[in-house]
Amino acid sequence: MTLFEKSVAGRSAFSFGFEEDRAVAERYIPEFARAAVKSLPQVAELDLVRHFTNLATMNYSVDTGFYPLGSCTMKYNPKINERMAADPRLTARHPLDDAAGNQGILQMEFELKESLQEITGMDDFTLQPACGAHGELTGMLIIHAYMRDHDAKRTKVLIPDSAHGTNPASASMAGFQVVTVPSNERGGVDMDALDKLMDDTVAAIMLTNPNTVGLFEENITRIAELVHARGGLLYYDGANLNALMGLIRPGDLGFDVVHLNLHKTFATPHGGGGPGAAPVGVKKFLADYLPIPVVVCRGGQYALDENRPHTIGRMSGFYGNTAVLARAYVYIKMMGRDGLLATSRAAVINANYVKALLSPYFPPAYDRPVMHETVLSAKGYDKYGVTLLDIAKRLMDYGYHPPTIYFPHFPPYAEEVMMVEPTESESKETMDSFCDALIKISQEAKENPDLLLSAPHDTVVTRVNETYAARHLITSHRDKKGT
Amino acid sequence: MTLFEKSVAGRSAFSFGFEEDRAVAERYIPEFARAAVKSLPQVAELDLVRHFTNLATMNYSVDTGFYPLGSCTMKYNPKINERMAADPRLTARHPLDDAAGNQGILQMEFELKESLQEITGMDDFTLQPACGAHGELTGMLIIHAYMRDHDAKRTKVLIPDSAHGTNPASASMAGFQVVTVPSNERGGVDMDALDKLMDDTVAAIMLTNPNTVGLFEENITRIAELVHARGGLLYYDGANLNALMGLIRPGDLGFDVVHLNLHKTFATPHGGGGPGAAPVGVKKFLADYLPIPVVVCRGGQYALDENRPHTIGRMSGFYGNTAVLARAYVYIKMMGRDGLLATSRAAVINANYVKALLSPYFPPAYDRPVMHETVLSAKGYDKYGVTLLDIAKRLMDYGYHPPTIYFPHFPPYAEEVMMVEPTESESKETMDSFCDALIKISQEAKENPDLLLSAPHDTVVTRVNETYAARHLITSHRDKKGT
Amino acid sequence: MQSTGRNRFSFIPATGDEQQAMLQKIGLQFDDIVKCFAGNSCVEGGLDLPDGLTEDQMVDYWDTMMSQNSGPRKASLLGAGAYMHFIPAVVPHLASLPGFVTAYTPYQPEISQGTLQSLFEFQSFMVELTDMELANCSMYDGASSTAEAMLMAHRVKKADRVLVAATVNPDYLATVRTYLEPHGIAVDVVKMNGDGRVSMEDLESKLSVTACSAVLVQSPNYLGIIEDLGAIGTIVHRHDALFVESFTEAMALGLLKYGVGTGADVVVGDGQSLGLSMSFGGPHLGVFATLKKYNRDFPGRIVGESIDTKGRQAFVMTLRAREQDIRREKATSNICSNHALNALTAAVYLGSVGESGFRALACENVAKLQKLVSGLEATGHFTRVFKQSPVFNEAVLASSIPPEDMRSRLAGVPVFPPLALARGIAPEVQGMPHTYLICATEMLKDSILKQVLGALS
Amino acid sequence: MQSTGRNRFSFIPATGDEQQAMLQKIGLQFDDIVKCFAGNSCVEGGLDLPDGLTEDQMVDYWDTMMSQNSGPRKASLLGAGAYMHFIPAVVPHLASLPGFVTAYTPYQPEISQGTLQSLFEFQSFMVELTDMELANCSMYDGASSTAEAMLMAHRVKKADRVLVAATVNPDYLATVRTYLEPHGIAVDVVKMNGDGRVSMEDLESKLSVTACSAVLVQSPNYLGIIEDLGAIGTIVHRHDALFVESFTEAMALGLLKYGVGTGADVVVGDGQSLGLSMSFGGPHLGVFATLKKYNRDFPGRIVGESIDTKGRQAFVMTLRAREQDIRREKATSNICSNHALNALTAAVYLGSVGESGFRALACENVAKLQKLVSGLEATGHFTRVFKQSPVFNEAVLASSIPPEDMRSRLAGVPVFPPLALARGIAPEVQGMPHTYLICATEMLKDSILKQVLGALS
Repeated sequence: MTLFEKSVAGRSAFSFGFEEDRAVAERYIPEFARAAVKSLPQVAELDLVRHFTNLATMNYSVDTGFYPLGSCTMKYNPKINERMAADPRLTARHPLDDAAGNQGILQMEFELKESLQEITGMDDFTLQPACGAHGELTGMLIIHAYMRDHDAKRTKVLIPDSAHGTNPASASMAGFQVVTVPSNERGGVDMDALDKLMDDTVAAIMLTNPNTVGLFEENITRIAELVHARGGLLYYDGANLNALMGLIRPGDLGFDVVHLNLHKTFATPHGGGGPGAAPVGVKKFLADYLPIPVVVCRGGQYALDENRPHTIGRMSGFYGNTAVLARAYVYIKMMGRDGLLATSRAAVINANYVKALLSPYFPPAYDRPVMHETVLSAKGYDKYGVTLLDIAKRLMDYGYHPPTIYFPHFPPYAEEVMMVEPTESESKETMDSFCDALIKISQEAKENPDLLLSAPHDTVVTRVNETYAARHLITSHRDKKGT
Repeated sequence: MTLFEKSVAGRSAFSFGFEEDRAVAERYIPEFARAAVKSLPQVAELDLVRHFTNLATMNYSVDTGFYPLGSCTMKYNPKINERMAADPRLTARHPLDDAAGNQGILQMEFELKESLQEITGMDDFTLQPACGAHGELTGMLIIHAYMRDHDAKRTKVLIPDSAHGTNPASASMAGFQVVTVPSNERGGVDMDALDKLMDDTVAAIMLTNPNTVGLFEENITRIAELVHARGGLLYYDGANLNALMGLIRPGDLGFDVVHLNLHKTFATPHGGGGPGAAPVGVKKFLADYLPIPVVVCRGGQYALDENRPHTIGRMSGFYGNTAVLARAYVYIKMMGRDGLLATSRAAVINANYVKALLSPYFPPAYDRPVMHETVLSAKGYDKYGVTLLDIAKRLMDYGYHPPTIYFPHFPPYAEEVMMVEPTESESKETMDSFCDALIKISQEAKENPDLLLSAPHDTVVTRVNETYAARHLITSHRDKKGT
Repeated sequence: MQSTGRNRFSFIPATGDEQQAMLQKIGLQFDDIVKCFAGNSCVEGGLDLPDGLTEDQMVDYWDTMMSQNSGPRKASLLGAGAYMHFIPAVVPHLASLPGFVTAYTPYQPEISQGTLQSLFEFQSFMVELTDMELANCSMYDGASSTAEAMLMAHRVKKADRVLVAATVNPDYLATVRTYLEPHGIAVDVVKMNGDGRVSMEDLESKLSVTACSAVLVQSPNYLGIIEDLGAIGTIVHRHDALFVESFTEAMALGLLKYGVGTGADVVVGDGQSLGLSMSFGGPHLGVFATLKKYNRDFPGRIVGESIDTKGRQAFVMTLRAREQDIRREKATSNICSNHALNALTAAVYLGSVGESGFRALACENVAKLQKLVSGLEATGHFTRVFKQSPVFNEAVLASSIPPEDMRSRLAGVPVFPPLALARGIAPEVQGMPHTYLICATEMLKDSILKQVLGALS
Repeated sequence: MQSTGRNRFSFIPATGDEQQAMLQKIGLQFDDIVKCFAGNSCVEGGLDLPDGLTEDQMVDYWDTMMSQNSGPRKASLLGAGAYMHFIPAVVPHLASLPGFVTAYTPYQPEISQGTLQSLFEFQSFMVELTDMELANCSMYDGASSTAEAMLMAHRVKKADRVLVAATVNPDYLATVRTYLEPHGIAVDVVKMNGDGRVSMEDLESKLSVTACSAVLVQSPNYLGIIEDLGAIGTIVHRHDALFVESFTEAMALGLLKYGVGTGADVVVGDGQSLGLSMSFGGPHLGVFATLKKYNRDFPGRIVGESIDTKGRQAFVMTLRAREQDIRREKATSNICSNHALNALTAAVYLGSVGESGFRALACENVAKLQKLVSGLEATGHFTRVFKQSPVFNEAVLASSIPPEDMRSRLAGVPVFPPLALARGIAPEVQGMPHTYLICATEMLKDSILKQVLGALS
C-alpha cells in the first residue's frame, strides 16, 4: 500500500510554528497561486516512520547481503564515510558563498583531485559529473570540443561491442556517430577490424579496461599506438578500475580521458540508484576544455576557477556531488597507497577464486585468468528447461542477490552468461557459501527444475510481471485513482 | 551463528594508529598483566555490519509494527529526540567537569525537573534513577530513611495483589517487609482489608493508578485519607501516568512519592530493555532525603547540590541517564500543556475503543470504562484446546506483537488474560486491523486450533524451548565451546 | 607484492593465509595473474600517495580541514538555485536506513520493492506538484534535467533551434548550451522586459522567424519573479514548439501553477528544497515531469505498478526500451544511475510536511521575503527593483552598500550574505549602484531578521 | 475538553473526526469516561506548562541552551569513573538501527532474536574479559552493579557486615552504603597503605574480627593504582567471604587480570569505555559477572541458548525464576529494565576493535599516561604520588598549581582539566600542596599533549 493510500485527512507528521496564511497568496501572488494540492498524503509521524522503515527492510542491500554484481562493484560502504559526509560544516554550506568561507571543502576537493590524478596517471580532473553516464558525456564533450578546434571532420567514435550501453548513448549524446568494433575470439578488441575502422573521421575510441568480461585488453599498447598515430584519442571508462589500483594507470597506458565511478571503486553507497559521482580526468592538452568551475589552489588559497575560455561549459548547476566526493575522499585517505593496492589485489584474487570454484558447473568462455570479475556460462542448462534467469531468481531464495545476467551482449556471450564480481569486501566464507548455493542450484536444475522456474519463493513478492506494467503504465498515484 | 563463530584469526574491523606495544605491559605492569584475550572475535568491518544489521531486522520494533503491550506503553519515539540526544555538546561532556562548563545540560535538567513537578503535582524531583525499578527503590529508600528518622517501627509496606512484581521486590530491597492487599470485586483495593492491615507498623502503601488493569482507583481519596491518618505514606508507581496527564496529578490525590518511567509516558525508546530513566518526585517534607546530587538553580546559575545532610546518599555513580532525560525533555517541550492533555485523551479513547471492538470475543472482567489499557479474558478458548499463549503466538503471524499476557496475576485475572494498551500513537486503522486479527484468530481457534498450537509460523524461529535453555544453561560462547 | 596497508584489514576481510589458500585453489600466484595482463607495466614503486590514515586520524584530519570553513549559519539571504530550509529529523533518519543507502539499482524487483515503491511514491508526488501526467524517478539536478528537457524537445520536434528566456538562471542556461552545442542546436535568448519578466513581444517575434523545438522559461525566474506561464504557454503552442517550464525552488510548487494548466509539455527543476541539504551544491535532485504522449521520448527511469505471479501488488521499472542499456546509442538519454536516494528523501519530506504543511511553508516563504524586503527598504539603503512584479522567496534589491561592505556588516550575523548581481542583470536604480538577489525562507526567524536589519541599518 | 496543541497531530494520528467515531463505538463521551474515574478532580485550568514547541522551534531552543556548555574537547585529563575514548563510526551506526532502539524487552523470543542474540554475545564478551563463568545482560552502571554485588554476597553469606577498600571510588562506596543501609549491613572501610593500595594487614585484621559477607576492592582503584587482586583474593577466601572485584575503567580488562585467576566471586564494573559516550554520566553500562555456583543468586537478566520447535538455534531469557516479575518480594533484585542497548553497543564496539585492537588500546592507554606523567614532571610543577605503584591510565600527581590556576591555564586547550582531589585522599608532597587525579587515554594525541604541557609549564 502506498503512502497515498494510507492518507487520512487531517493528519500530519510535522508542524511548523505557522499555519497557512491564505492572505499571503491573495496579497502577493494574486493570479498565479494554484489551488491547494489536495492529493498529497496526510499521515502521522509514526505512520510515516513505519511506512519507510518497512520499505527499507524489503530491499536487499550490501549491509544485509552479498551482491556479486559484475561491473557494478558493490563493495562495502564504510560508516565513517557517512559520518564525515553528514558534517554540517559540509551539508549546510551554500555553494555560492565566498570561497573564503569554504576553504575546508575546497581543500578536500583539491586533495581528492590530486589523489585521483595520481591513481589514474592523468593531469587534471573535474569533479562535477553526477554519475558514470554523466562523466562519459562530459568526457566525450571534451573530445568533441577539442576536435571541433583541431580536426572537425572527426565525427565518429569507436566502441567495442562488449561495452556498457552508456558508452554509445553518451557518445551519441555528445554529438558523435557511433561505430561498433567487434571483439576477437579472446574477448579483446579485434585488431583487424580496428585497423579498418580507424580512419581520419574517428575522433576517439571508448574502452573499458579490464573490459566487461573482466579481461584485461591484451593489445592495449598496440591499440593506443594505432589510434594515436591516426589522430584519434582514447577514452577510458573507469567502471572497472577496482582491479587496477596501484597496478596499472590508464594514463600510463595512453588514455587521454578517463571517468571514474566513485560509487564503484571508491566505496560510496549506491543508494538504490544514485547519487553517485564520476570525476573526469584528462591529459594536459585537454585540461582547458574541462567544465567550469575547476577547483584550484593559488598561493595557499583554494578557489573555484570559472575563467577558462575553452571550457565546454557547465555540466550542472553547481560543482558536482560534494557530499559523495567527501565519502570517496575519506575512503582514499584511509586506504592510502598500500591500501588501494591491497584492494585491487584482493578484488582480483577473489574473482579468480570464484571462477575456480564455479568453473566445473558454469564454464567460463575463455579459460584465462580474469581480473576483478568473471563471466560464466549457464548455456547447458536449457536442456533441463531452465534459463539463466531462473537460476538467478533461485539464488534469491538462498539469500543472495543474483549476479549480472545477460550482459555483456556480444558473442560468445550473447546468451545465458552471468558476470560475477565479488569485490575485495567479501570474505572467503561468503564466496564459498555463494558458490555452494549456485552449485546446489545447478543440481536442482537437473532434479527439480520447477523449483527454479517458480523461484523466488521466499521474497516479499514473486516474479513481477513486466508486461503488465508496460501495458497498464501506472506510474503515479494519480494513474491509480484513474483521475 | 554468533559473532564469535564468525571469527577468523587475523581479521579486524578497526585499526588504530598504533599496534600493541608489548613492552608497555612488561615495563609498567610487570606482574598484573593478563595473557592476551585470545577468544574475542576477529571480523572485518563488513562482517560486523552485516551481522548486526541482520540481527536488527530479526527484532520486532515500534518502528516496524504495533506493540499492544499493556502497562509497557510502547509509544512512538520521535526522531527529533534522538537527534537532540546525539548532540556532542551533551554526549561528549564529562560529568565531573565544572558546572560552569555544563550550564546548558544543567538548565535542561532543571527545566525537566520543573515540568515533571507540574505534571505530577510534586514539590521536588531527583533525575538520577536509571529505570522504573531503580526509581521505586529510590522512592522506597526515601520513605525508609524518613521513617527511620520519624517513626522507626514502621517496617512494612502494603502492596495490592495487582501490582507489578517490581513493587514488592523494590520494597523488599529497601528493607521493608511486604504485605499484600487483596483487590475487591471491582478491581480496586479492598477497603476492608486495607483498614485491617493499615496499622502503625506500616510505612507506606505502593499504588499504581490507573492500576494494572487499566482502572482508576475509585477509592483513592479514601485510601489517602486512611493511610495518612494512620501515619503512613503513599507511593505512586507512575507506570500508567500516560492516562492522566493534564487530567489528574498524583500529588493532588495525596501521593507523597512518585516515580515516572520516562521510557513509557515520555516517549524515550526502550532499546530492547533499557536504558530508561525514572525520576522520583516527592512532597516538600521528603525533599531533604532525595539522593545527591540534586540539580538546583541559584542566582541564575545551575549547579549540582551535594550538600544535603539528610540525603539517602547516591543511587549511582553520577547523576542519572542524562541522554535519556534529554529525550524526555524534548518530548515534553514539544507537546506542551495542550499536547500532553491530548496525549492522555487519545490514549484513553484508544484503549476504550479497542475494548469496545474486542469485548464480544474477549470479555473484559469488569464492564467499566477503562483508562489507557484494557484487560480482556481468553478463558473460554480452553474448550478448543488452545490457551491464551497460543492466541498470542498466532498474532505474530499476523504481524503483531502479542499483548501483555498472564498479567496481572490476581483474581479474577489469575488466568488467561491479556492486557492491551494501544497508546495514543496508534491510528484507528492500526487498531482496527489488530482487532480484526484477534477476531480472526478467535475463529481459527474454533475451526483449526492446530494453527494456533503450532504458531508462530512466519517468524525467524518458532517457539523457543525454555526448559532446554534452563537445563543446558549456555549463557556465553565459552559455555558453547565447553571450555 | 605484499601489501602492508594498515587499514586493509578493516575493509578487506581476507587474511594473508586465506589469500594463499585461495591462490592455491586458483593454481596461480598473484604476480602470475597480474603478469598475464599487465606485463611489466605495473606502477613503478607504487602510487605516490601517503600512507592510509586510521579512523581516529581521519576524524582529526577532517576536523582540522573543515574548521577552515566559516561558522554555522541559521538562515540564508543567498538563494539563486540552492535554498536553506528546515529539514525534519525524521527525513535524514529514514533516508539513511541501510536498506535504502546500500542497495543497488532495483533491477531485481523481487528484492527491491523498498526502492521501487518509494520511487513510485516520489513520482506520484511529482505528478501532483507539477500537475503533469508522468514523472521519472529523478535526474541529477535542476540544470541538467532542464538541459535534458531541451534535448527531448529536439527529439520530438527536430527543429535545430530553441529559445531560452533571458530570465533563466544563467548556470541553467550554460548547462543547456553545453548539452545542445554538439548537436548544432541554436540557443536563442528571449529578452527580458523592464518588469524583470520575459518579453512576450520578443518571444512572439523570435518564434515567428523559424521553427523552434522548445521554449524554456523559469518561474520563479532568476530574479525571483513569477512569470506568467499560462500566457507564455499560449504563445508557445501557437508556434508548435514544446513549452518547458523550469524551477530552481521546489518550495514554489506548493503555491504556484505549473503543468497542464499552463500549457507545459515538460516541467523540470531542482528538488533540493524538498528535504535535502544544500551540501555545497550537490547531490541535489533533478525533477522531470511530462505528458503521457511523450512516454517514448523522455529521459531517465520510471517505476510502474504491476503484479507478481500471485497477483499481489508489486513495483517494477518500466518503459525500459528507451534506455541506454537496451537501445545503446539510440537511447533517449545516456542516464543510468540517477539520484534515487534523494528522490526517496524528497518523498519522505513531502510525506512528513504533508499537504497542509507544504502549502503553509510556501506561504511562509512568501511572507518572510516580504518582511525582509520591507525591513531592508526601511533602512533607506535598499530599494526593490521590479517593484510591480510578484515574487516568491527571492527579490532583486538595489542598494547603496557595496558587496565587500555587505559581507563585513553581516560577518557577525549567522546568515549567508545575499548574492551580488553582476552589472547589467538588473537596471540600476539611481543612487543605489549595487544590486542583490536576496532570498528569505522560513529559516529567517524574526530574531535573525532583526539581527540582519540591525547590521544593515 | 477540546485539545488544541499544535504538535498533537505529529505524534497523535487520530483526528477529531476519528475520535468522535471511536467514542461513538465506545458509546460514551470522553468527559463521561473521565468522570467515571476522576470525578471532579481534573487539573484546574490545565497544567501550568508553556505551549508546545514545533520541531524547528525546539531545535533553536536546544541550540541556544546547549551553546551555554563550554566548547568541544578532544581529550580528557579527567577520568575518575567516566572516560573519553575513541568511538568508531560503525558503533553508533549499528547501535542506532531502529530494530534495536525501538524494540521492547525480549519476552517474546520468536520476534526478538536480534536483541537476544546480541545480549548473548555481550555476555560472552564479558565472560571472556572478566574471566568469569556467567555474566548477566547488563546492570545500570558500575556503582549500582557494585552495590548489587554486595547485596548478592549478603544473600549468599548472610553475615551483616561487608568490607570495602578505602581505595574504592567514593561514589561507588556511597552507592554501596545507600543500598546496604536499610538492611542493617555494616560497611567497614579497609585502610589504604602508603603506596596507595589497600592494606593487606588491615584487611586481614578486619576480616578476623567477625564474619563478613564480602570484601570489595577496585582495580585500578580510585587513585588509578592496580591492586594486587590475587593476593587479596587469597586472604578473602581464607576468611570465607565473597571477593567482589570492581572496575571503573573497562579498558583495563584488556590488560589486567580479574576473575577466577584472582579468586573473584563477582566481577562488577562500568562498561562506558566500551564504545559509549560519557553523556554527562549516563546512561553507562553496569557489568556483572560471577560464578556458576551463584546462578540462583545473581541479580539481573540473562540470555541462554536454546532451540526452537524445529531444532534451530534460538536464544531466550533464562533463569527467570530469580526475577521480580515471578518471585516478587523474594526476587534476587528488583531489576527489570537494564541497559540492553548499551550492552549491545559494547558488543559492537568489542567486535569492532577485536582481540588485537582491544589489547593494543589498553597498552596505548598505559603508555599515554606514562608520557603525560613524565611530561608533567618535567615541567617541575608536578610530581607523582605513590611513585612505586603500577597504574593503568590514571595517576595521582602533586602539584604547585592550585585548581583555579589549573583551569585557567588549560582554558585554551581542548581538554577537560584533571580532577582536583580533596585534601587527605593522597598524602601531601612537600612544596606541592595540591593533588590531582590525572587521566590519559588514546585520545591524548601528541599534538594535544604538547598543548597541555605548554599550558602547564
